[in-house]
Amino acid sequence: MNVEAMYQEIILDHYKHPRGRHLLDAPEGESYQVNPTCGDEVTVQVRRDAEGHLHVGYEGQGCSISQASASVMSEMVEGMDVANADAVRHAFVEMMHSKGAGEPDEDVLGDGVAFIGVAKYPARIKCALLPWMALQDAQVKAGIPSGEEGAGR
Amino acid sequence: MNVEAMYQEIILDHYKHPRGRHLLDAPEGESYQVNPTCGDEVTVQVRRDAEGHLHVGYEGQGCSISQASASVMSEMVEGMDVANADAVRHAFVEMMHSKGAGEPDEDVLGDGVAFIGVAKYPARIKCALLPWMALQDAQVKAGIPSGEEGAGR
Amino acid sequence: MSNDLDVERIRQDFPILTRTVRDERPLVYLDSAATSQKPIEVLEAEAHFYRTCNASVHRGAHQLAEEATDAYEDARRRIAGFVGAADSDIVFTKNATESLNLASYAFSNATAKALHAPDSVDPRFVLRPGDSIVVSQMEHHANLVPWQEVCAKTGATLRWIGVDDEGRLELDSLDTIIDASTRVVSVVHQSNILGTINPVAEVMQRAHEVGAVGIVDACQSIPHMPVRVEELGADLVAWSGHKMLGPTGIGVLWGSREVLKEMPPFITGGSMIETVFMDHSTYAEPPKRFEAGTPMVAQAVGLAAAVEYLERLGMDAVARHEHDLTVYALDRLREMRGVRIIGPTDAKERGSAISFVVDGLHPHDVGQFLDDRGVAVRVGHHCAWPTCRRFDVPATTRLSSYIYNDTRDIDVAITGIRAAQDFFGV
Amino acid sequence: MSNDLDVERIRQDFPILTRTVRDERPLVYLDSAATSQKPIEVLEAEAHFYRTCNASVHRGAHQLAEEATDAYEDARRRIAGFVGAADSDIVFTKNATESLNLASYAFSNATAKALHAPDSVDPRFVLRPGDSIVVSQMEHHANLVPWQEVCAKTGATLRWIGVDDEGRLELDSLDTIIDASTRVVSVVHQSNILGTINPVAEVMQRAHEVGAVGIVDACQSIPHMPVRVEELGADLVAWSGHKMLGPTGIGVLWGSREVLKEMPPFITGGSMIETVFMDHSTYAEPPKRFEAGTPMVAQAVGLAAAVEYLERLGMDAVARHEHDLTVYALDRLREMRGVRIIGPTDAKERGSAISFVVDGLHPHDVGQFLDDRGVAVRVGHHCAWPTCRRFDVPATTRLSSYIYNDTRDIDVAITGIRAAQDFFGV
Ligand SMILES: Cc1ncc(COP(=O)(O)O)c(C=O)c1O
Ligand SMILES: Cc1ncc(COP(=O)(O)O)c(C=O)c1O
Repeated sequence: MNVEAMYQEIILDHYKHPRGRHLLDAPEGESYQVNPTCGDEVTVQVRRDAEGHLHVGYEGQGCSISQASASVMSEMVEGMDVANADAVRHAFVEMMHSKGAGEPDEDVLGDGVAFIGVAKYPARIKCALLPWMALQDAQVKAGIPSGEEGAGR
Repeated sequence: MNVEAMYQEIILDHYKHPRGRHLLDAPEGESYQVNPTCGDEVTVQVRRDAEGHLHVGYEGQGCSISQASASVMSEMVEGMDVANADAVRHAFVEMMHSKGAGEPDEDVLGDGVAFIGVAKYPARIKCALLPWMALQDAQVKAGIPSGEEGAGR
Repeated sequence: MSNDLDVERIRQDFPILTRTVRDERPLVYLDSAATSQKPIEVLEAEAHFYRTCNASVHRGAHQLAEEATDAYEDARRRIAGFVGAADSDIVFTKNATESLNLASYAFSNATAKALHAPDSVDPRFVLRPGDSIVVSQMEHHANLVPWQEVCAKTGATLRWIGVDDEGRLELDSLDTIIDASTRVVSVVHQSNILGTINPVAEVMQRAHEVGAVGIVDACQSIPHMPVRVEELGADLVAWSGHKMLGPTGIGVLWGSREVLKEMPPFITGGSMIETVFMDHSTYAEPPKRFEAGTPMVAQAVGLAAAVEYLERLGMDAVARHEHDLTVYALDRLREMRGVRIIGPTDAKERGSAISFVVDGLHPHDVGQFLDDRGVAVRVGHHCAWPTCRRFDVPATTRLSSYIYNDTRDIDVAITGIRAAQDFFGV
Repeated sequence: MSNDLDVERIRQDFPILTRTVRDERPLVYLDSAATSQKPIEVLEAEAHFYRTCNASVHRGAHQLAEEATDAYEDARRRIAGFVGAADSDIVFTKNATESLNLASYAFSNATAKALHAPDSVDPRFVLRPGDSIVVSQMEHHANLVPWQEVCAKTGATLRWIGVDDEGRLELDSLDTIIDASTRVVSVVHQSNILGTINPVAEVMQRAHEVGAVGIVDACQSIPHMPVRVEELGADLVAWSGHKMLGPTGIGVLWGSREVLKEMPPFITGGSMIETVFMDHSTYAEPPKRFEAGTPMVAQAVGLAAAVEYLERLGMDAVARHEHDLTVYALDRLREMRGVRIIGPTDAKERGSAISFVVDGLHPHDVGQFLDDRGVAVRVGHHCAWPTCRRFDVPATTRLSSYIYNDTRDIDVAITGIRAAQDFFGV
């Protein structure tokens, strides 16, 4: 595995053309997360609509991995119901802790599977996880139930 | 060199039969010194009489080396003029830092030469020097000139 | 005697034990309560780290930095495992003294900050005149002086649990000494001078009854017996690596998550922060919050190797072996005329550090005779000066054994003590 | 290029430099500003200590303890000699971060004690609201966060000397920033992020004009150039062993005798005391007063071996070698399109740590490409986050060389940067 394999096309594409990058009008919860090692920053906001669907806004600055991950996250969970969004997040976190072994489920993770290579680089795992940690924390702050409140650090 | 050689007869004799062990009536200076490693303690007092002679009192508790050294010190410098007392002290300190090499001058050091073997045991050098450090410090406190004020630590 | 440990086999792992001292006497090392010797594995683990993956941890994005970080965090995990803890509750320090200062500074730092910004700190660490801090009369200076300092900085009062003639804590007074004013209780698990093993869980329970933070100095217990930190009942537990076969320069503070989380930082700087601006900063979560600067990486790796060595022997076997040696040494010493043991005279609830005084002989002189016979023991106040005063002795001589000692070592020591008595005619 | 050092010869002393990383790429280590690699001599010195004379220092009366004490104090003497200091003015710590905290805690501890017993401390360390502490905008967190903490604990105000676009201190403002309210001035000698070498003697002189205590963070200078501590004009100077070929787990604080003598202790416990009673203690003279607990003995011995290694090379030669590499690297970087150096762009009064950013690329992504080519560099804020903000960059990539690097290492790094630019199409 070399570096070019880690930076899959999908990642570069999300990095250069981020999807859904905006802040919400009336967020119910917001979380600012930072990677103290490199200064990557991301703010994630959430709101749940009357039908129980999650709406996500974000902003940030940082490396290709953290910013592409935020874009992928927003694209995937936007409009999902909470249980499904949680499932996606769990799957993503698990993949990132897999050290690059295992077979990520494309049905669950969609473009997220592109990050499997990143899991081989411990220093970058934090980058990829940053927006997802922010999502979880924002949900907690919004009082939107999630399977693992408080485990967000 | 073995331990029996270090504990010369003179040292044991001074330890078992300390000379001049008493406190002065009207000390001009007093110093309490302690060896923080083992708790050896000695208090030395000095006074100078009208003829410029030094009078020394002491008290203490501790190992054979520190207590014998105090006894030898008192016996040697009691009644000496300050310059001579300083010379003895210098010679003693120098001998203790000689690592057991060199030939101590018995004319200057008297019974003090018995401590030459102690100079080979770094942990005991402090014991032997303790009363002499107290003597110097007591002189400083009494305002009795000495060649090396303040170097007493 | 004991078959718990194969001492001959073990000694081969400790090259220093084959050397001679003074006039070609074989070294008899009975000073492990001061610091233990290190097996080759520990030296090799450190050297291996430097030769293969030395780099800055937690900061770099290159392969070396990844490997160094893994080595450091693996070490944390293994050391945590040794005491039954979660790795995130293990803080690395340079020695137990720093660990105990880290704990004590939580109070003085919070108190000082509260003067200017009361809401910036957890009130449980803020002390006021009238508050009390409780230690015991058998503390090592490392668990006494820092609390004296906290009192000087906050106006709190220091109290202590006394020690009886047998060298046991006077627990009858526990409920009066630890009272509603008490904010901290910090006691030693196993005394380094008396050898006493204290029922710390009982003391910690009383501390918690009155809402105090409970701290245990486990410097002399964790190297010598199986200890699961949580069973001590404390909020914080401190110990050193160098007394348990590990390198110099590394210590540990274990803390309950809940207390660590609220503790203000001690040493501050890089790696312990979350964000830094010129005029303010926010801090990382534990354990990082307490590990400022470049850590003792190689030393953590070395300590992990030490822990593996001990695990291979089995801490139960280590404790049994030491117990047998303690029984033997106490018996030999009790047989001697003119020898007084300072500390429990029987081996129940006591470790292998045995202090004694010899009538008519200063400990320094006893030590000299032992040294002459190749026996390395400690003489002095053992950094527990107030304990010496309690027993009205200026100092003691202390034998302390470990996994590489056997009864022959004790015999050589006993012969040396006799020789000193003969020489001084006492 | 330079013939000051025989790099090929030197590299043989560093086993780690022969390893490969990632897909069998030879390791190109350009991260020495984070931590240096260690020559075999250093590992052997440590192992030799453990194998031959490991024991508790300053406390034991047996031969091993004597030898261990000699080894430790010899190390102090040799390290003192390396910076032209008296050995009694050298305090061992675990790292530079502890050294700087030792300095900063002198102020917060004295201030807290003065509340309860004003006469117990030297007033020069007592701070009040209205007092100011001055640092610079290019400090490592280790020389910033501790002073923020002192301010939070004492009510003093933090000020800082700005940094200009070239990465130099704005010295024009020196006389207004350091004024009669200033009680402490603490600045870095050589910036770890910008590479700037600051005229610290000038800053220290201004500090002394207003009666402030002057402190220099020499972490990045002492490893890389000849430094005689007294010539820095400071009262206290801090640095680390691991950045100058020494082991992890050891740092140094040098202090002028006069200031050390009046400084209250920081970490307290055994070995730093004179007498101890249950309710009060008195303290030993420096340096012991500041070395509580079992010290980093093997690490001091290792650092002494590192210092000898550097002395054999000659610090003048080391500095010239690094200067030549810096000139080379700056030239190569300046030639590149889209590369902006953060810090002085010419090699005058600057060290070999070179930070840069690449247009359109995040430093983390640059670092990844370098890593892929075997080049170990640091990416991030380098524990100088406010400095990054000053230059409006989230982070930088930093190349930092040492005695074992040559121009080929720089070339590999440059190729890696180009590859990243190509891959990302910037
Ligand atoms: C300028 C500067 N100051 C302080 C430090 C802190 O040193 P350490 O991490 O060894 O405590 C460093 C290194 O990280 C540094 O480069
Ligand atoms: C009971 C006890 N507490 C604390 C300490 C201090 O440990 P260290 O010197 O490793 O900091 C020691 C050892 O000297 C000890 O025996």
